[in-house]
Amino acid sequence: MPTLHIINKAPDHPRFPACLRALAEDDTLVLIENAVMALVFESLPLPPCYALRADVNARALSESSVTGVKMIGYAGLVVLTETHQRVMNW
Amino acid sequence: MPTLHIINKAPDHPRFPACLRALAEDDTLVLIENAVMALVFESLPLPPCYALRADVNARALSESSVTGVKMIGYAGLVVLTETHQRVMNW
Amino acid sequence: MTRSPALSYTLVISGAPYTSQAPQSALAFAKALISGGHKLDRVFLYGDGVYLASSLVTPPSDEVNWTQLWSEFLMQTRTPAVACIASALRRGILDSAEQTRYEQPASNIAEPFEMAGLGDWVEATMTSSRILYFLPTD
Amino acid sequence: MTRSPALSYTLVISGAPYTSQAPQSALAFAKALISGGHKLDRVFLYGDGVYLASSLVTPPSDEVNWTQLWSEFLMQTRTPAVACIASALRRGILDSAEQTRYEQPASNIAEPFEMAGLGDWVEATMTSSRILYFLPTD
Amino acid sequence: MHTLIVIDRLPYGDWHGREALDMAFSLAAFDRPVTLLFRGAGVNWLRPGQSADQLSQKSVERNLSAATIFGVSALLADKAALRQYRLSSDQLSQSASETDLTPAFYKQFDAVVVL
Amino acid sequence: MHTLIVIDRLPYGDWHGREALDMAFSLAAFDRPVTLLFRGAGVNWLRPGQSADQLSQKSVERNLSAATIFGVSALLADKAALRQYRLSSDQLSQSASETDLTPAFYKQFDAVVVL
Repeated sequence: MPTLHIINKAPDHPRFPACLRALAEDDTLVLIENAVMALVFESLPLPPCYALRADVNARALSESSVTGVKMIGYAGLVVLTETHQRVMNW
Repeated sequence: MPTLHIINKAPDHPRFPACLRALAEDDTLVLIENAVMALVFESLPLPPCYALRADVNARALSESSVTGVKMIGYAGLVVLTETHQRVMNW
Repeated sequence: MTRSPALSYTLVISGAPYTSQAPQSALAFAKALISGGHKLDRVFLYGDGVYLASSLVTPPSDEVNWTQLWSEFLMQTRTPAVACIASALRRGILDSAEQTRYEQPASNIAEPFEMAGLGDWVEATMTSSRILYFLPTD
Repeated sequence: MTRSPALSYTLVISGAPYTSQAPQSALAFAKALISGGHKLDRVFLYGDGVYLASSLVTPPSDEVNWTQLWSEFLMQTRTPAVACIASALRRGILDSAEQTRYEQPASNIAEPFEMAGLGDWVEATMTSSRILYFLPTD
Repeated sequence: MHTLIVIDRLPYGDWHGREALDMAFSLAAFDRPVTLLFRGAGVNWLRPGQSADQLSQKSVERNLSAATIFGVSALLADKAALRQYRLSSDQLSQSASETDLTPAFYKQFDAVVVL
Repeated sequence: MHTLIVIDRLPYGDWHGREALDMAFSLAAFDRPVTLLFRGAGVNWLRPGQSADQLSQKSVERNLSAATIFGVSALLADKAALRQYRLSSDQLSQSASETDLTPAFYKQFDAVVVL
């Protein structure tokens, strides 16, 4: 059963790598709040994931199109919680 | 003029390596609160420094004698602030 | 696209206003889940999240008042909202019952938040379809 | 060992009780500096540190009440203590003047803390021999 | 429904871990299955000989020793983190067992909570 | 006495940076020399094109653009961090200049403050 992982921590926070190590093949990762900085953080390779648009725009990252990262809104985040019975917040 | 650096962040906090990089030859480093964990943290080599005894004892590290680390109490911390005109809190 | 049947959510907020984005992210999510046709069972404030329930927050006129926005939303949607009593008391958020019990000079819990214990959270884990945690920034 | 002449200190606390050790570390340091023959000019609460000045904190009987311990220490030593007004208002810590000004139902600032602006901190940087910052844990 | 409560912060620096423990104990009090995981810096909660009176705090060691008595199913420790903090599993208080934190590990639990 | 105010956290996730900025502006208002340093994740405060209305926050870019007008001597950016966050110095808003953060760098200032 796929898990939805929602992380709000900056990529240099110790919990960020712990989250990446917990991702199974069929899991889904969403970056919210400070976590969206991972889109431009050299030291941490990012798997395919979603990023919350409001947080991306605030931090001026919308031009940083990264292969495999899809922008979503809060409505899109709700839809992801519909399709995943297990949700882990990091 | 030597600087007294007082850090309270855990060794896995991004500010810890930033603090170590800012240490000049003649500066003094004091670990307080969560920073005392650096006494046993493999991934970060620690220069000679002081550690606050109350925090070391709480976290059960008193047996972890580390070469170059001296234990001090709050009175000792005051003395260090007497002998250093510049104090940086991290 | 077939949308799933209506789900029920509990949102736990454990980050404080200003010190985190938890109140803001949680409110945007709460509004979106309701627009999405789902039910918001309850909002549970835990740890530093209880600061959101302080009736005395007075931000500058050009800043948002998260306590007020949440109060309005909870009352409009008739959503039960709980501040964990142990977290609240330690952080200086009291309702009139606790004010009286502990002989404190005032109470400061915002409407419509009520004090309750972790039992409410345990019940949420058993009854809501989804439970999300809006956490501190660090 | 020759001790240095008496110095004057300002302590800034920007971490909250429970969420950090700042109030505890700062109090232990404050007591030690006074025992060491130095002067404590003032204590300045900034950011989340203002939560220390909440008169409504009600910890369990087997836990320490940092607000009370600090109040007692400040009054015993006649140390001026300031909560930064901008930080305090936003976080729901009010004195009676602000309660009146903003028509709030109560005030909750603990004795002997007073509200003031960052100007007090700027002055401290110019007049105290040493200024130390007791910070959040993260 | 089996819940995993995760503690990944150091003891004594803040209240998050104690509040996570309260969640675990509440689940146990209501007879809900719950396991405690100490991950990353959190493994240091299991270090024996903690003496926190000088910080005016109660030792978390004491809180933890009641865990299994009160119904927490197991205490688990992140194996990699034990190495990182120079802790060997025979040193651990509270009869915690070490575990590897693979994706499959987390999948065993219906809910995972960290503060 | 020249003070260095350091911001090393991301914008928008918390209020520390804004409160550090208030300190810098207060020093400037009292004609005290002050320099702002953006270190580590803090370099992202200098990214142009921030649009924070959807977070119900004011853009910190606007706050910063007033810095030198109000008397802050200089805005400096941690060179290594700029690389780490894929920012080039010509991209930076606010005419910030990049700097290496050696021990000698900090010694230039009489006081260094970070929240």
